[in-house]
Amino acid sequence: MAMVKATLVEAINAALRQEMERDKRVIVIGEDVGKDGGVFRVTDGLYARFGEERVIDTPLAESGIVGTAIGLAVSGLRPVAEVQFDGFVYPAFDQLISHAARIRNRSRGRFHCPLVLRMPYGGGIKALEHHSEAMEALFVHLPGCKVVIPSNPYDAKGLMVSAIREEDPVLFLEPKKLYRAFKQEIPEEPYAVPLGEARLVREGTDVTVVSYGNMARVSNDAAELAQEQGISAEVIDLRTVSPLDKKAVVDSVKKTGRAVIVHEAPRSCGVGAELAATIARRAILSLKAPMERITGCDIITPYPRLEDYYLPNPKRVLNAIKKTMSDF
Amino acid sequence: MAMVKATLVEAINAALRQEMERDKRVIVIGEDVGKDGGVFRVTDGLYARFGEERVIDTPLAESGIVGTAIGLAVSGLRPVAEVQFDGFVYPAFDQLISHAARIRNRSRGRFHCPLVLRMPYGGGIKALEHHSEAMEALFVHLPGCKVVIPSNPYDAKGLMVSAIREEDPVLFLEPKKLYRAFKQEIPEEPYAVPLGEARLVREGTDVTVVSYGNMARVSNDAAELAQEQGISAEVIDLRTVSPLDKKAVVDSVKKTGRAVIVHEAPRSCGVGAELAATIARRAILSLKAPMERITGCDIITPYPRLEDYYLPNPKRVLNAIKKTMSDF
Amino acid sequence: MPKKVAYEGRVESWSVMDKDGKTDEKMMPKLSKEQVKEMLRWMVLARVFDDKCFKLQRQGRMGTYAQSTGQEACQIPVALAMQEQDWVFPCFREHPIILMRGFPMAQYLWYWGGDERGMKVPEDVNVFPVAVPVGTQMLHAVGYAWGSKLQGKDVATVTYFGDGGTSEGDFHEAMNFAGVFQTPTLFVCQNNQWAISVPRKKQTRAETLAQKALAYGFEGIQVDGNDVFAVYAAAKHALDKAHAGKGPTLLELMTYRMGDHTTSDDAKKYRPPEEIAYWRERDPIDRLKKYGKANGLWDEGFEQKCLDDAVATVEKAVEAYEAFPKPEPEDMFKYMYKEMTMDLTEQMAMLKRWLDEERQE
Amino acid sequence: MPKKVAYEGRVESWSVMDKDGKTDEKMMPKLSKEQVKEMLRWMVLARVFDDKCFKLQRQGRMGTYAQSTGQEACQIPVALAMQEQDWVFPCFREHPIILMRGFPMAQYLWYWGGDERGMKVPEDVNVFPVAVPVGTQMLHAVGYAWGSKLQGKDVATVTYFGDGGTSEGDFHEAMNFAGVFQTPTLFVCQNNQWAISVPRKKQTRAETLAQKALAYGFEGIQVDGNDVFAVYAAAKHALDKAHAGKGPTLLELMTYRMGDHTTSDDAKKYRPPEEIAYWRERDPIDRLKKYGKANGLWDEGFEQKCLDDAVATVEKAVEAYEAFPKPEPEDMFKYMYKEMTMDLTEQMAMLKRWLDEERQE
Ligand SMILES: Cc1ncc(C[n+]2csc(CCOP(=O)(O)OP(=O)(O)O)c2C)c(N)n1
Ligand SMILES: Cc1ncc(C[n+]2csc(CCOP(=O)(O)OP(=O)(O)O)c2C)c(N)n1
Ligand SMILES: [Mg+2]
Ligand SMILES: [Mg+2]
Repeated sequence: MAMVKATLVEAINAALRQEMERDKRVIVIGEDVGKDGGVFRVTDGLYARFGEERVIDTPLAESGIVGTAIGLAVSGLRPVAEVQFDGFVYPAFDQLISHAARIRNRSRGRFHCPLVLRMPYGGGIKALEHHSEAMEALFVHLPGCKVVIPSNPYDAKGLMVSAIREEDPVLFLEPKKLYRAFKQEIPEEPYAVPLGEARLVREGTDVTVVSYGNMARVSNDAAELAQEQGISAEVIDLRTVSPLDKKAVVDSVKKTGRAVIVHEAPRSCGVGAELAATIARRAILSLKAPMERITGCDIITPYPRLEDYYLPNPKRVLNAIKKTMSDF
Repeated sequence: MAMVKATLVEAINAALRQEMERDKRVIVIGEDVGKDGGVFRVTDGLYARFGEERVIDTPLAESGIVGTAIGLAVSGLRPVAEVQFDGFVYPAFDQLISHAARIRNRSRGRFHCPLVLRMPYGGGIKALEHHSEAMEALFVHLPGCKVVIPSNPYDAKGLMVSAIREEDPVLFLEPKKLYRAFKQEIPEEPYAVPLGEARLVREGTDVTVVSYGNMARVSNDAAELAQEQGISAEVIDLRTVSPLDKKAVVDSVKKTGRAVIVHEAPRSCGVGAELAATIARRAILSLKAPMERITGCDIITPYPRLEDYYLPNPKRVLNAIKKTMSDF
Repeated sequence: MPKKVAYEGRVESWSVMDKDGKTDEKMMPKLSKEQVKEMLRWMVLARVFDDKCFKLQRQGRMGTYAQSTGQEACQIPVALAMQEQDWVFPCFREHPIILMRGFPMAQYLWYWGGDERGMKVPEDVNVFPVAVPVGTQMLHAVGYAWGSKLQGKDVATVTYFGDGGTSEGDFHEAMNFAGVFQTPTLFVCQNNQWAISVPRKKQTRAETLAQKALAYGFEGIQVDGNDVFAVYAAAKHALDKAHAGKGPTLLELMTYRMGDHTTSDDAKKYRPPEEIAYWRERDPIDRLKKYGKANGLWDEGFEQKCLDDAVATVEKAVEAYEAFPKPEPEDMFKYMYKEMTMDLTEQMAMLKRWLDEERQE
Repeated sequence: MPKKVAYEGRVESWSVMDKDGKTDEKMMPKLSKEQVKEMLRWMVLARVFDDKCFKLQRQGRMGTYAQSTGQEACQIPVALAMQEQDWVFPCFREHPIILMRGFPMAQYLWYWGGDERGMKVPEDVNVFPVAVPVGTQMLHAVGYAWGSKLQGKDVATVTYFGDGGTSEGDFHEAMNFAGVFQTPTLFVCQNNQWAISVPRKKQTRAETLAQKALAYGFEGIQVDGNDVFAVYAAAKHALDKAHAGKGPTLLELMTYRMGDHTTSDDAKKYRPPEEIAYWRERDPIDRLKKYGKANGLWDEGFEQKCLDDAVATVEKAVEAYEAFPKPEPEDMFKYMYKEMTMDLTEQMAMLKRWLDEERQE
């Protein structure tokens, strides 16, 4: 299989292009996705390649984008819609929750909504207010959508291919911080990474670190630091937070007996809470120490000057790892 | 102090009326809150008493209601706005999350938003789709609002008084099932029940049952059944889910060593997850058995015919209580 | 260079038949005798259905229900004007058009009886599920029309909403997308003068609702919504445009909600009786009956037969509705995704255990 | 009974000064010589400020910034037309009016430098914080105006948004509430022809944006937005109405975004150079300069002084901006609620521990 080096942006772009070539029902809509190629250039070149009937700039209206995308999907197309930044998904919340997520159930399977909603996700790029949010828990809590958050180009491409081929709505959250952070060898051809399966980033025996998105990288960096200190950390990258691969997490914690959960979203009722509750239910007898949650605080994502304080970093995760090493 | 018997509807109505009498900045806005007195009659009589300048029917637009209420609040009024049903808060989500919840922080205290957003909440009344939701976790996860869910007339009145006197936005979720379920003796005069303090409904020694809203009543019923079987359950009614009175919960679990958490909202990333994670962190050494979460499932709230299967009931809670009694 | 006129817009008001059933021949749309009779049959059926549902609710045999009585002429002629491949995206008061588009009546009752299977729309019925959140369905209609256009299919969509529905942000976004992408969409606003207790004039300061179309660069027409002929003419005009690739149209149908908002409402709290009396004189079925009789289309025997047939149809549907077996709890899980997730499988098993335990005790 | 006209609406287009600075005397608003000079001074200051911010961003001394160059005449005359007690509810491109309303320049820079303290608006400055989510701020302006009216205060609100902003549902809801409650609100749409890469004609099918006001039953006017006199006249007209209790007005100011969307954008990807050249000839500052010179209001010395003063003011502000101490991490917690909750207190302590640990290593 031919391999190419690609950034996360390029990987997603390739997935979009190849799926659009494979399946002419796939179309791209959103603000500035056309000639401009999206504000992060994720849809770059698609307008030139597929024309204005398949790569469509919409008016500036997120509820309109998602609401019409539902109609587009039901009419037989497979829209890949973009919300320009994570912080602007809220106007579309009602259409997502009340309709996209419910049409299959409401019609007992008669209608369904194969919609991919992409959006740049998370912090770390020192952006303006509302441009650094992490709101995945909302869509884990209210059911009916799947939620993907890749941490590297390989997964990103394969997950995007799967997302487009899904028969149900998928929120595809793209960590901004990773868009161009590094390149990775990925297959040139299309390939699918299944939704709902965590990836074992690194095997370890002492403690399990569970994370996703940019925080999966932060966690891995922390694991490396821990290694230097003689602690063997197993790192799990969830890749999709809905469905959650609880089995992978529970099995790992049963093995290591310790757990650190890392995400950048606010703490209360976050994905970390669900994971901790799940571990406490299913692996409590294996636990050798209290679990640690390293997350965003329950505050408004700060502006650039304070952002570094807010976002979890490898040192913070390392300290949590070390904390779990002092057993009960 | 003179006492009156009141339903939950009457208790909230009295709080609104008395606060409007006390403070002429308090106004009521929403769909059908005027002559009609609200679809559940919670604002009954206020239009006649205070006139159309203080009890105002708005156009049918939830984002408009919350968005203008923010402006009203900043201009010096204290709006109590109504969203007609829990399921219709989503169109207002952006205004709540991006503005009401942030104005104080965004302006470093220069502006703030003393807004109460009331809405009929939860299931159990066999209503149409979207009329039986439980979405409190969204507002626990994304910070900046306080979230109140009373379980009885006494608390409802006192919490509403506090909510109106708060300087920050409060979501006031009124369990529909309890609106007219029973009457309770409450003081005729205004009184405040502080936000953020759980109520000990019933002392017990074997297991802690934590809940709120209608589920606090279900939990108490379960505790009574448990009593018959010789199990002494302590029941905690959180009353506000943001802020969460974690101390009350943790202290109780430290005492009983067992925990059952009950809510009607979906399970994943719900308030129950946060509580379980908190207990697992702070009281793990006291735990004698795995915690149980009795919650809604991660599905769309079913229509009336299936609703009874969905909603937690005393038997279900009792079974969970019994399960926690088989120790590790 | 001084003040110039940058834009001028206007809205027409259409009516064909007066309250006594007299028509304006110049305005009268082409309709066969059989078509007119068909309209009467369906309007009577819709009325009988509505009465029955109201009673079922009152008897505790059905859940909350939103009556359509008085608004039949806003719907039946539109169904008649639609092509077979066209779709309806309803709100929640569109029983007449939903039934006329072929939705099985008994199944439709399941929905109002609180059973999701009621909205498992049959494959050959081009109707989207009832939308409860006000204002949200129009975007789906626009998206569907847009998608059909992109796929080169000749499909128009018709979406319904009330006067209140025009205040929601989604109405605005739907109208705007329809204008920009020139989707073949007919927006039907049933202006029944009330949104629960809020009167039309408090809903918006605009003199007409039809003029809202001007904000999106397309045509809006105000129509007598209790006049089957005017509604038919306007719908035909709009749908012909849509099928000819000439984009969307907004119709404001002036009508009246004769009943309460729903069976949970008590309109006496906020509505003057004179107003109801005024509109009762303009009942759309009565007007069509007068027209039919005056024009020798039918006699009282025909009217009676319409009624008898309707009663029989509705009674049969109610029987089938009530004979339908209860849904299974598993259904709550099975349609969340194409395939059940591991979590849902576990939760379904958990629920089954709970139910078993509950049954045991 | 046939087709009647149910509604007719129109939108005027106002302009006073042509691109060479020649004015139409009949349309010319009353302005003292000093007021005209004040406008020039502020416009030059705004332009210098804008250039400087652009450079600061490019030098890594500031964050993402949205330039206002070319749109000064949409803002400065409006500030002049406002009464002292009136409020501005801006979007994110309103530096000129925000500064002219008295916002301290150095503090305003903190905001764009990524520091929340930048939006701790001084008590005596009637400006609401910058709103980043497009379309959301108009509702606050309407609510504030409504609240002032209910409290019997004579306050009008002015809210800014772009051509793109008119597509959001919140625009619709804000306009509708303003119409229904007749709030003293001036809606200022800066139609700068682009919403990032989306041209005005793809944003809506409406011929003008001003006509959107017709949907809400109030006045909309299209105005040459690069003409200080036309903008002043229209704003004065609208604000007089507002203060007289005659409700809201929408102004569509025809202008052009001369720069990129923000410092993160590259407009060359989507905009033809001819278009920029066309608008450069209509630069609002140049036009006012021509007018001033032709009418003996000032000479080149005055213009130079405006520029020199502006440069000095901006440099001083930048110095203060850069001298400002870093914010404390505690600030992230302290303003979530009036009083910190127990959870936040704990989380703040936790964060402090983390930071201590991080510093140690
Ligand atoms: C988003 C939303 N808000 C509130 C409601 C509650 N509600 C149901 S119908 C209705 C009034 C609708 O009025 P209108 O659009 O005129 O339709 P009509 O009922 O008159 O047919 C309201 C407020 C809802 N269903 N959805
Ligand atoms: C709700 C929302 N969606 C998307 C964005 C990203 N965004 C910022 S500005 C902008 C274009 C705004 O265009 P317009 O309203 O014409 O204002 P202009 O930038 O031209 O001044 C977009 C899409 C946003 N800030 N908010
Ligand atoms: Mg209505
Ligand atoms: Mg613009």
